[in-house]
Amino acid sequence: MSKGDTGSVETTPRVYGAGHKLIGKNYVTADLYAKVTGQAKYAEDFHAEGMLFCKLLLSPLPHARVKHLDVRQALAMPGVKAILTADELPPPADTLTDNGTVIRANPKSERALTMEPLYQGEPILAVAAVDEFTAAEAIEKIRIEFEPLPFAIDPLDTLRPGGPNPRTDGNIWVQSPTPPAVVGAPPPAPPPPTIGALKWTEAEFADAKYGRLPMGKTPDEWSFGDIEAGFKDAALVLDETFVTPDTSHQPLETRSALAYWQNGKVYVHTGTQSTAQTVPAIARWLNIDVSKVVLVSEYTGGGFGSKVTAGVSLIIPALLSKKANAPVMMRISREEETFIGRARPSLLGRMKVGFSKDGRIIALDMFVISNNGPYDANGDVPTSGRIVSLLYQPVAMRWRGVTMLTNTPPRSAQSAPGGLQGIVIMEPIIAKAARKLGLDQVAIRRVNCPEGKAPFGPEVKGKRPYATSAFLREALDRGAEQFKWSERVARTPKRIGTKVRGVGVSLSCYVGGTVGFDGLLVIKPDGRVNFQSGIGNLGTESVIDVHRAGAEVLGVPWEKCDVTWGDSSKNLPFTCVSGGSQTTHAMTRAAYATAMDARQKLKEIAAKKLGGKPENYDVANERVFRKGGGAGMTLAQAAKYAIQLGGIYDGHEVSADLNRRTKASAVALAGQGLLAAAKDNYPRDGVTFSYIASFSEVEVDVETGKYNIVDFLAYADVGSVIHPRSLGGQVLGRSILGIGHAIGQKWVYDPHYGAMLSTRFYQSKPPTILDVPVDMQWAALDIPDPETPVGARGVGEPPVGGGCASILNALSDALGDEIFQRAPVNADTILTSLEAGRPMQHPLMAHI
Amino acid sequence: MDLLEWARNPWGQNIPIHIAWFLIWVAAIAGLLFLMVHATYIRYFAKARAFANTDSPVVAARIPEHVPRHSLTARMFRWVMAASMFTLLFTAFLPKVGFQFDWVTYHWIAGSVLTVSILFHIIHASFFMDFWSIWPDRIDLRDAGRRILRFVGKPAPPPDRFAKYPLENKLYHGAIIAAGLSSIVTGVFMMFRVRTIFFPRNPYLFNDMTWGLMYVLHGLAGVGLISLIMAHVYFGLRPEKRAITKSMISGWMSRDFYLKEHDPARWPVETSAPPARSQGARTEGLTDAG
Amino acid sequence: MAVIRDVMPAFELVQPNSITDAQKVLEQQGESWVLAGGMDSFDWLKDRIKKPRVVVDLSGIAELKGVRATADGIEIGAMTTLTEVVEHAVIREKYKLLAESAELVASPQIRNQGTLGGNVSQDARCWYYRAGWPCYRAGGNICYADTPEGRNREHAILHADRCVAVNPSDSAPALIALDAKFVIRTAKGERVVDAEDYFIGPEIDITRLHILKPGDLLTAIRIPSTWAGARFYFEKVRDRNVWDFPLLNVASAMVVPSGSIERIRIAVNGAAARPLRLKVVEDAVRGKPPNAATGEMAGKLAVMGAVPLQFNAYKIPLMRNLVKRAIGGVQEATWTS
Amino acid sequence: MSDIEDPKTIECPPNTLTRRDLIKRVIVGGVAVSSASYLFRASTLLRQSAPGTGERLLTINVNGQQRRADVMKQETLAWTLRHKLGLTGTKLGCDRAECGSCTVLIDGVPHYSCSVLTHTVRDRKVLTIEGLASSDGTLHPVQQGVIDEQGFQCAFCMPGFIMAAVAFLKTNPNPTRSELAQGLSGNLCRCQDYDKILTAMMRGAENMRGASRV
Repeated sequence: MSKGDTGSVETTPRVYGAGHKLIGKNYVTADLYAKVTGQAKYAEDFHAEGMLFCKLLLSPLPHARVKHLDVRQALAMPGVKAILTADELPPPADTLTDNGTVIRANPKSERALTMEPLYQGEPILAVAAVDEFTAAEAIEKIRIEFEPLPFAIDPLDTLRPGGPNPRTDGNIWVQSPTPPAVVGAPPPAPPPPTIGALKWTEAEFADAKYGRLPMGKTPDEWSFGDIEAGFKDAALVLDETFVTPDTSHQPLETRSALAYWQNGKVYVHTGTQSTAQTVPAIARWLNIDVSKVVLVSEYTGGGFGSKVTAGVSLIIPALLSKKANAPVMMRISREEETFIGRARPSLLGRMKVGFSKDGRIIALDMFVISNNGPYDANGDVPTSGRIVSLLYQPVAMRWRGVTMLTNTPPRSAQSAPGGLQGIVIMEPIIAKAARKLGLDQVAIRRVNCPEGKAPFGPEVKGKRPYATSAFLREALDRGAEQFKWSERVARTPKRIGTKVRGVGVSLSCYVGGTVGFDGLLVIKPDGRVNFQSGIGNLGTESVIDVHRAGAEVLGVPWEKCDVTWGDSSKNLPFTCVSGGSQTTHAMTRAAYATAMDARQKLKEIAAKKLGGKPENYDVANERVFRKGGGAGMTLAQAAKYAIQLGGIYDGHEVSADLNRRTKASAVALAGQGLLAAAKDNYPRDGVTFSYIASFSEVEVDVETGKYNIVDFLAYADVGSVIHPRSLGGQVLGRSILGIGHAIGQKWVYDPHYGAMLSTRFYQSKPPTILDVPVDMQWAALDIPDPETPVGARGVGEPPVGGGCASILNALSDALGDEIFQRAPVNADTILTSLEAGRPMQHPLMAHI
Repeated sequence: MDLLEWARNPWGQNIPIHIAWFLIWVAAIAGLLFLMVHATYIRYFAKARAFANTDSPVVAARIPEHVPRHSLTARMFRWVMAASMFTLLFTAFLPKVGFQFDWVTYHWIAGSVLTVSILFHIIHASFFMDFWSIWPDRIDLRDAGRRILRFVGKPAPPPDRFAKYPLENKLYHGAIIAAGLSSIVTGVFMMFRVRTIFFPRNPYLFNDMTWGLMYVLHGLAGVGLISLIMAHVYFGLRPEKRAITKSMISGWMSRDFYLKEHDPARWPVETSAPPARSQGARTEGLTDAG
Repeated sequence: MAVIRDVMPAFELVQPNSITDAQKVLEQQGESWVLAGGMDSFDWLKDRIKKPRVVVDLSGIAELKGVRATADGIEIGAMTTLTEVVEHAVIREKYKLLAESAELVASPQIRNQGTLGGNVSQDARCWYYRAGWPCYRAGGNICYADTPEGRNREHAILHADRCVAVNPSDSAPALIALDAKFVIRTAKGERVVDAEDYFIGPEIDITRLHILKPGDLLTAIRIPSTWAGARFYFEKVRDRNVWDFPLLNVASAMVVPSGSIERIRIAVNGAAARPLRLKVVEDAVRGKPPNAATGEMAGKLAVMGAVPLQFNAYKIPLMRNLVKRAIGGVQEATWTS
Repeated sequence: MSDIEDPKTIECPPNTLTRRDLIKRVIVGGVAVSSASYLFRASTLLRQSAPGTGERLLTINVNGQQRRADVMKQETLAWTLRHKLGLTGTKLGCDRAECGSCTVLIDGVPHYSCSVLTHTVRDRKVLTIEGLASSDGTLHPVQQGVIDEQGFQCAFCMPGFIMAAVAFLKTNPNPTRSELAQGLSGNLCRCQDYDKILTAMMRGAENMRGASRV
């Protein structure tokens, strides 16, 4: 029962986007009406004549080889049209990058189907039939026998001397060096990684007995500064182990897909986090030319990183459709999604941290290993180190880590990959240090938090990279004020009856943007502006929001603007994927550049028609006109002239630096009006990050171990606000995604059979509406980032770590430091530890 | 109709989990049929049985009035074993036929008692008793042959009298050893699957298939014992066998019965010089209860 | 043969509109499945673990629905939805304990469809059993949860016998505390049993949580007026505040005329394969004041003989504390901010 | 859903479509076609499968219309709505009664349509998201509340939330945020936009009260 509306935080509503017409203002997104009336069509809502349904046969074993397979009985059933097995999959294709580099396909990477399943639930084959009922019956008529192989679901098990290997040839990826560049030739790509075996000694495992993460050899390591000296000078040194959970992304829309072939082209309907970038992915998986792929993805039911370029499983209906010569719908069930859908890797972390007496982190020794699943290595392990080094600005730091393969479902980036884990491993230590040093929790974070062009990570070419900007300290201060931090800290008593309250604060940050993508718009002869958007429509609304920046630059009222999205056949530009919070930053830059290109062309057209130089003209209020009054024309007229003029004005010629996909789209749209297409070439000094200060209060019942989150506030430093409502949705939504990691989300596995037990929501526990306060608070600084023309940074990931860590810190504030060593924290953890007076939960065991 | 019940283990492999319970009835009915057939045969068709009598009166005279047959320890073991065996059978099979009660505890306790008593018996029989007295010897086999020939009406010399135990008795003991030991050995391992005072629960001692077969063997031995014990009780109650049954309580049998059924040469009961063997006259004996 | 855990298999759907018809069908049809609200049944069917040839849907039987006043108390039809139970005026006024427990079941939509009869008759939620593994409860010869490495956070601390699954019902302990009677229609006729006798542990029948035999129907639940308006306490502890089954719950009814407990019934669920009526506790606290001290004593008494598994030791202090609160009460905490 | 023909009006699948037609139908209104192909496949199934046979054609009242469909005995209402009647606004998020995306109103009461057998709603009134706006296109006050506050993100859960809210607000037109949260607690949002959803639904409640006043 949420007590949220008692004792909530009262706030004065902030006004965003001062001095702007559209940027920072609320509006109704163009996709909302369809959503609210149920007309919005997600992949599974499409139907095709004679559509077949397909069902998958999943491996019951965590690692095995198919010994015997007999599908005759299934094929003989009336209504069964085709069966697809792994040997019918096209060979993995190499990737040709835009600069001509060929990236070799990794033969050991994941494929849609396999005869050597590497995790329980991995698809072996698929059956297409007239309906799901028949397809399911057919699956049960298939005789299949497996040869069990050694398996590991716990990264520590496979690291032990003589421990089982999750893959026949080892338990880690080994990357051999990139060959030297040849003059004239395109830059060489690193060869595909191979698999090796990493084992630690019994001696190195000694620590595990005491619940401390053993620290053996790791392939990756970096450092800056002198940590040994730091530890010597430190007033307090803490050495703590913390384990974060494996959590499925669980978007409510599973990765269902409909596919059919027409005129040699494959049409795929599926959810994705990028319309533009999923097309080449599909082409690669099917090993066909990009021009042969049409992707329809108008609406995507959530992604959180699991659908960055959709999922390789979509080739199953595509290939079955070819085989059965009929459209095939693959409805992925929730259980199937739990297996083939993605998940965040658990990180086991051990931190040795040296604090000065004022709380400054002068030395940090970080050690992490991840539970990666059997396929490609995720960036979580290396990223965790870089994020921690930026967010807490240690004077000296060493980072070591290794990504361990296991026989559990494949992982992928999940909102703040590595960031959440790094922050969640680090924050409880800072909270503990503050208590030991007698410092205020906000104060200790103030002295460590990044500011301005804050450096991060190790030196690259003799210099540490740094952020474009950071105003986190201001967010922290304003947040503390709005949350009434000091009042809550001072409030007594902390305990009434069996209830104890605690407050927690956490810093958080993540990458906030990339650069170098394209924008594309057409000013139509009717004066309307059409923005082409290659962004995926997964609910962040950036698919539409970012173009408000373009409209603002062009001085066009939003009512006169249209956005085209969700169908790769509709001539979309080269766009970033909506992952890593890059979209708002990258695509507002592209939109801005494109709008500037349009302005320039408008002025040139005006100069051509009305005389004078382009620079004598200005663009505003749907007109291009002579500065200081006089002759001018409407955008509608300018568009007509553009068509007459042709060439660069209507898209028959486009700038050479555009991506080939953008060029192709421009060519297709040429002649429809004034076509503007531009690449984001704006300079950027530093790497873009966004930041959040998170505050929370919890109320724990020490007799039941049950706790409620009483209040929550996230204060964001994400540059200029583009669309307050969708920003607020992101800030709080991703905060709760993080909170889920604190209050219950997890995987449970049976170690003997290597089988997942938590395949249902009531077992894996995504947060419900009653698990969070009924009125959560958010605010943003709205300080523009100096390194991007629109000033906006991304927001998706930064709130996640803070959401989780602030809850954990509030819990330790209420209960002390001797309760938990891993997340999530539930009644069982709290009660057993309170009984024993020390952390009782098996600290290192995976999937409990 | 499947004699075993199968299941699909978590890895989708088919494994037997136990026998089909209808075999309980099959065993019971088989036992019953045997009794009926045997009783009818004895009552109406059995031929008179003859032994070659070789005793000189001298020998007979040396036989005590009460021929000692079972020592006290042997008898105690025997009845403890009987009690635990019955407990095991009832706790095992009554729930399966609809009488539900908290059976597992009684079952494993009785099982433990049986196991201990059997261990004792093996040691006792091997070192403190005439171990071979319960195993068929050459004469048993020869006489078995002779009896069959006579049964089918072919000419054959009459068989000798029995040693301490009639051949049927020996064969029965063999069957009990087979069924009993298999249920005991499997039963001991099965105790790893339930909570007992002996060892921590660990169902993963063997792989699923081995466990499955173990449960099947336990079940088969169990239902086997149903028929065997039915037959055993039946014989125990038959009039011509009463003397033997009684001796299992009192420990001795009468000289007359001894001399009728047993060959002092093969089962000497007095320590003086071995009796001289001689061929000669014959006496009508009891019907053969084979 | 391969396994798939999706898509309901085909069955014949029979929709009788009287109990008698329902029974006829159940007698005629061999392996038939009785469908109440379906909130438990559909899991079994959609996972294709159970494949009945015939499903008998009771939703059309009017006589199984609604709350009726009886000479002594009320009778609730087994097919009455949990929402109706929660909202019923008389239940709220006199038997609030039941309303409180039903209100904490799953989610609003599930309460709109789930029935009282279904809630007390639902099957165990052990994740091994529900995965379709051949455990004792599924007719096999192993418990996967009680092994050296088995995951058993949500399993039993009391009365385990080979199987360590627990009963997940929230309304069951409330009905036991209210001394409810369960009306069962069998082939032989009608049979009325005490609430606590409706449930059975693995030692008696390891494959069922209740005494219903194939063909039997739970038709109604009668609540005597004996405990009307008594002092009630219900608490459920679960991970998420929606959907989740209880880690443990407790229900008590006390009559405290003059400072000391005159009559009491108390039950917990989630601790064993059946909801446990704590008679020992009842006897121990009778005549004592319902205060913290009595609660402490009661709590300690309640968990005597509890045996924790590797991951569920927390259930011992939890049960101890819940029983303590059910008798001694709990102090409401309110901060001014 | 005026673009959807009643399946019973289609006896067999139109197989004379040009490719362009097909693609158009696939992307826009392919539903009629699909229910046709469904009717076809259902009847073949009727011949082959023993269980689930018997009378399967039934009429259900959905969004005020009498709709006929051929429904297998084990078929859930969600499946019938989505695949037989083309009402795809009702989503399947888990198919196990634990996400709420498939929430529809049966006689005004919210149910998980993934867990209701279609054959059990024969004589009852089913209301889905498609039946909420009035025929002239005016949105239901709750739908309008979502527009006003830009509620929801990916919106896959939205139809379920809205249906639950519409029913709850009838019983409690003027709830606190907590009460409303209780009323909506049977619906899961994985974008975790709960705060904005509540704001939008509170606005919806306000709109409803406003509407009832006039």
